[in-house]
Amino acid sequence: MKKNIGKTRIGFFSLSCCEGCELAVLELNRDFVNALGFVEILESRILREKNPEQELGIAFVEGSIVGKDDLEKIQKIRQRSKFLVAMGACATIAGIPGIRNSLPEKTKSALPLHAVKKPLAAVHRLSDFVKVDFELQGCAINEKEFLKILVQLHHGFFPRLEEVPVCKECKEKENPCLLLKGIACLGPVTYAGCDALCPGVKAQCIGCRGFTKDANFASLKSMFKEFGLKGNEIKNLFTYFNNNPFEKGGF
Amino acid sequence: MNIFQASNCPAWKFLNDFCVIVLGYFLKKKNLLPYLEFLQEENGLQAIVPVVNSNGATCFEELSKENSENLFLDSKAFFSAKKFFLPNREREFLFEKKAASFEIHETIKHRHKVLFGLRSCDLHALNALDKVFLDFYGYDSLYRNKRNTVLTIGLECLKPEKNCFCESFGTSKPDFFDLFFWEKKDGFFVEIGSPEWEKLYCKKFFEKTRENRNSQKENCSLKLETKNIAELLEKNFENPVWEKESEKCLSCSSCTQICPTCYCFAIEDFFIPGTEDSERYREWDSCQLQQFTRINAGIFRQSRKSRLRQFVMHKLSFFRQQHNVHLCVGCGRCIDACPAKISLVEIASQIQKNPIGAD
Amino acid sequence: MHQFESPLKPELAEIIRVKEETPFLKTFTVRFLDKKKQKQFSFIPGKFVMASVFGFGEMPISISSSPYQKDSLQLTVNAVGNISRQMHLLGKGSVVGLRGPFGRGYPIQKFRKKNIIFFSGGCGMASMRSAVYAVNAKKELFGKLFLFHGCKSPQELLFAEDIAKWEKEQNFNVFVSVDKPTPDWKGNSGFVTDLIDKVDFPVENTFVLMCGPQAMMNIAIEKFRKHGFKPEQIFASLERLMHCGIGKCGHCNIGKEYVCVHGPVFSGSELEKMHLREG
Amino acid sequence: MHSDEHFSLENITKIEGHASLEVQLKSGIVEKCEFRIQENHRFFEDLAIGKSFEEIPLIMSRICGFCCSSHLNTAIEACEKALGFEASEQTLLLRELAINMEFLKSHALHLYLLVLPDFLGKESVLNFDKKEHQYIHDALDFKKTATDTLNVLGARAYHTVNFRVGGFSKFPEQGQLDSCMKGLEKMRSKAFQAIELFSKFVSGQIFERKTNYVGLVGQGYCLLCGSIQCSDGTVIPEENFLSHLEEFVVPYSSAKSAKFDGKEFVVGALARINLNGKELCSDAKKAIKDSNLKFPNFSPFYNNPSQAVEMLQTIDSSIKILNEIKIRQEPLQKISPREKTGTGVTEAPRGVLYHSYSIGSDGLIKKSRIVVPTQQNSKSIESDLRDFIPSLLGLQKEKAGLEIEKLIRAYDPCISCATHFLKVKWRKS
Ligand SMILES: Cc1cc2nc3c(=O)[nH]c(=O)nc-3n(C[C@H](O)[C@H](O)[C@H](O)COP(=O)(O)OP(=O)(O)OC[C@H]3O[C@@H](n4cnc5c(N)ncnc54)[C@H](O)[C@@H]3O)c2cc1C
Ligand code: SF4
Ligand code: SF4
Ligand code: SF4
Repeated sequence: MKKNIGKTRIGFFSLSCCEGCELAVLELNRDFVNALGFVEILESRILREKNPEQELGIAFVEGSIVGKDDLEKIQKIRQRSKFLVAMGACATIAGIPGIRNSLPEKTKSALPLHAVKKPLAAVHRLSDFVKVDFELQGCAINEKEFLKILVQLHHGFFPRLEEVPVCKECKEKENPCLLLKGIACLGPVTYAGCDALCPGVKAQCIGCRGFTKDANFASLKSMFKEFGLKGNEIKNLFTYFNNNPFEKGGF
Repeated sequence: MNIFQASNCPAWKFLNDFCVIVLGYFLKKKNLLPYLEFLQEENGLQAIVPVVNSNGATCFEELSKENSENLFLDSKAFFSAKKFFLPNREREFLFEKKAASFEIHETIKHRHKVLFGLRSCDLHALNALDKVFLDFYGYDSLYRNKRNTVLTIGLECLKPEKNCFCESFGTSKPDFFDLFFWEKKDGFFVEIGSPEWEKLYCKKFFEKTRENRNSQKENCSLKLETKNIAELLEKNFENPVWEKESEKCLSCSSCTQICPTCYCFAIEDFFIPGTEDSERYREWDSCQLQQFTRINAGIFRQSRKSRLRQFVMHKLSFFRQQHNVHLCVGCGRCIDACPAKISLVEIASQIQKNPIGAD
Repeated sequence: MHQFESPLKPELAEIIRVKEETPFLKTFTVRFLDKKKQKQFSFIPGKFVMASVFGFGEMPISISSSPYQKDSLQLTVNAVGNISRQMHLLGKGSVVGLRGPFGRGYPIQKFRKKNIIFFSGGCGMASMRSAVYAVNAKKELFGKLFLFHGCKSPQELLFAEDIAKWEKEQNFNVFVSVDKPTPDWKGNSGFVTDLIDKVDFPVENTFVLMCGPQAMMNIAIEKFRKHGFKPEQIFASLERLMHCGIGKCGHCNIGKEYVCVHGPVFSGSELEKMHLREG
Repeated sequence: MHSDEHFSLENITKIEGHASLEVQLKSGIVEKCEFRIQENHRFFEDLAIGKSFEEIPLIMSRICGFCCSSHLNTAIEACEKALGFEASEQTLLLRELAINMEFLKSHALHLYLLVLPDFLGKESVLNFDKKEHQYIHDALDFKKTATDTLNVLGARAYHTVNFRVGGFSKFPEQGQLDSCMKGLEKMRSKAFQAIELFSKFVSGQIFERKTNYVGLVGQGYCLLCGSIQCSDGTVIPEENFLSHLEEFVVPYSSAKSAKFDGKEFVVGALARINLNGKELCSDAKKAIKDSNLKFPNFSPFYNNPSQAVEMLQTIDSSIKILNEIKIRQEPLQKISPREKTGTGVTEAPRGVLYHSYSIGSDGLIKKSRIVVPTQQNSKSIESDLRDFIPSLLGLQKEKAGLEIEKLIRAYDPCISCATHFLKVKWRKS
């Protein structure tokens, strides 16, 4: 007989970010209230006044690691949670704060880094420092995907990132392909899960869900060159969100 | 099975192929939309028509007040009507937890539809899908139930597009339809293809005619020699062309998503939030993705080369060996859709030019 | 309009016994809740069922019990991923879904009066056990029997009791090898494929049945061929990803074959024509 | 709380971002009061350098999750001004609609989820009992109406994607907008209730402190454009904002503070109604009267009912826009770059928001400058606390702490935004 699984204890944490991902969770609306039936939000700086540190089933962490205090914080969170889910582009691919890593050397060295209390040389995603069990991609995350993995983890199913590019969902949505019109789109190298949001409104995918491991950058880049994009334009596009120092799709 | 068997019957084929005068009616162009609306309102069918969608792509949608102005009849739709038989996401079962056990509810949901505007290649594509889902080691009920409640109205193609090569597969001549509309000056010659057609009959709009169905279709400029292609490719499994072409490939899976005959799907279970009940879904999958062959021991088709090869070989060789038809109907959609401009015609003809083991 | 019952619909079955074989392998004895279904259920060794753990998914699992065992069937499951790990958490009385049997099993009928070599590696032993049981039950009909089995460590030896029993039987030559032996391991060590060169077995009138990791089978087939076996004498069971089990979903496609309906057991001559190494 | 006390509130919760407070009391007088913003810098002003103007809005949207649309639209406005581009009327209307919805969403979340628990004496919304659950539903309903509309406008509620420099990559469909209108109309009665609810909480409040209020004033209750007005009578055009602003570094905080013409000032909902209350829609005015709210008002706590009034205001002005608009699909304008600086000033939910970019002839950003509301308010928060804390003497410590947090929360400080824009010179000791 299956045991009664009880409520899953979760916490939300944010490092350096805009906190939009935690808000995006509220997009579940009624489903959010219903979810409170099987999860218990033990920690959330936005929703809770008192946040004593306790053992957690799942820690959802947004934001990237900018300084050593972020690092210490995430290490502590890791220690006391069974699962750690990185949430949003900042936490999974260094995201917008990580543009700092991709700045030209001159600008980078002139940055007033001392404004960060204990600065790190680069902005990092979580998995550079701690074990991350699952990455919820996107800027901001897709709330339906959040619910899906919350439910799966609650039941003991370990979700895994599948190597599916945005183009798959783009085709399902029946959008006209932008690459065919000569517009540079990162869909073929970006993880799906957003329902091809941007191509759906005729805007190119800018890679907020991170690059797939299977990505063929060489082919895409040479395609962009054929479209007439200049070197720095291609670089800007590839480093819109994908700025993690260890993995930047060739930049 | 309700699909009219006679369309496969040799006598019927003979009649159709060699007699110029066929039984049929005439429908005026201006009556087309009223006719489709009639089918929707009077005959209670859900009319699916090719339209330009809000993003500017051509695809099949249910006819409605909003999109009736956007009817697209110039050429084949960019997105095929495959989704009405194999939706990209479809619930198979609901497993309801009942005490220690479960109750299984099967999804049986389908509306009687009429699909208008299928081109000859689309009709042949349906036939290929039928082979897999109606009689290949059993049937698939989700497909079968849908297939049995869909009536098809084909539409003649006058001007093939740049990447069309249906003639190479002999799929330029329509087969397997309930009605087929041949383009005529200010109207259509309506050919009857199955006994089901009566459900589509409308006295108000169908006129008796002396017209014939003579086709004015232009020939495709793109050609592929398909004789023995299956055997040739099988021998050229290690041809360097695969490696060369796959360097361009983005593995975006657009080709398989858009192909009217690609049918591979994945099955997944999901819990319904807050309950012990779960649902089983089926979703399009694609041989272009690594996960397609991932098992505990590893990924069988890890390289881009082997995945691209699987696509082309399945189309032109494997399926042919299984079912005696090609899994390609020459619609050219995969060539249209490929951002890297990879073309299976190009690959096949390169291999034809430079086969390995030619002796 | 007439509705068609879905061939994808699982039948409910109850777990009546769970046996822990090795740290990662458990054997589940299951019985259909529907008595009629249980009665009708018959299979040829090598065939598999699709087992559902509701909410987690469905996976192909070979039947590891004897085809002559009528009141229940056994599934030996390796905990590798989501569904299989969840299955391991289920106990007696839990309800799972089963569909099948599917595929083509070992053509045991053809082997009458012939010698048989059972060759398995790792949890390939699961489907092999069923074949051994089937043959062993009517031993008088067959020639000499050989069993080769390899696993990583003595700890991971599957069906140790069965193997011990077979070892004692007459006319049954059992060879077990472990890759990494422990000090107390008395049997063979090294890859099981190495045994092919060491053991004497007849080639004439002998059939080889094979199940295990593809890398092992590739080597084994090569070696058996070197010893003079013709492709028709070899039968191997392949593993591929399967979602439907009825030749529709496309995952297990290799060339013109679908492993789920044309296999999982293929003869050596079929295997030669298949694209097994795609890279 | 004693008259001599040193205390600090670490990690103030239920606000957007990371902040803390340190207070030193001596003989009943506040000697030290430091409102510390503790977020790490993300250097948005520097990140912009070298990016093309087309990319800027989407990057700036990520400054803050609470007011992403405001940052996005302000950045677009700044870029378009630099490029000398005038957006179509339809585009402007839809942008205004987006800002209105941003207000509704942000105010509703702040009031119901962050402020309300204080007044109901609950630790968190998560501890609300059955009866109070209705408030959560109300909050989510307001938010849903707003984000549904934002979804229609921008494809995603947070960090919308199709607002672009030059217009929209794709305009929403008329049918979808019509259904947004229905949703908004349904929420009107709830908005009246909200005003009543939140004005009840301040009815006994006597604390007030006269200060300067700054906001956009122009045609109607304007949020997108207008001229900057200060309650001392100064009126300046948007572009000149920075020259009147004096920014200075406070050593204990990672964000700068600011003064307007040398005086500290307040921006936000209260400032807007104080300055521009006459332009509120008639129903909002009526609701103010019905719930006995008095404007102009000098109590920081009145920021909360002001936000509630603005919720009704934004619903009504959105309905007006939706009534007017008939969508025509216009292609996205391709703009050729020119060398110039452009400034965009809008009202964000928390107050005046300023973006300015210098674009080079190659279309790349050369210089950028951003001033956010919380940064402007931080000086006032401290001054308010200086005046407020002595009135809490004799209260239990915990209670006093709660009162202090209430006041801070009333400002709806948005810390995420506040920190990212300064080059702080830290004193090396
Ligand atoms: C004909 C046949 C008979 C079989 N008989 C048996 C049997 O008798 N007993 C038995 O134990 N097994 C048998 N199998 C194998 C069994 O079907 C699989 O082990 C089972 O499907 C695993 O399912 P799962 O959900 O537990 O694993 P999955 O979760 O599907 O994982 C399978 C493997 O893929 C890896 N994986 C999956 N997704 C990812 C990803 N995104 N990234 C990285 N890695 C990933 C996992 O780590 C794991 O190793 C048989 C298979 C076939 C085809
Ligand atoms: S528009 Fe982008 S995401 Fe969509 S199919 Fe084309 S390349 Fe892929
Ligand atoms: S299309 Fe690309 S940029 Fe847009 S939401 Fe999806 S992954 Fe992000
Ligand atoms: S393979 Fe390409 S040309 Fe052939 S049917 Fe599919 S999409 Fe059309």
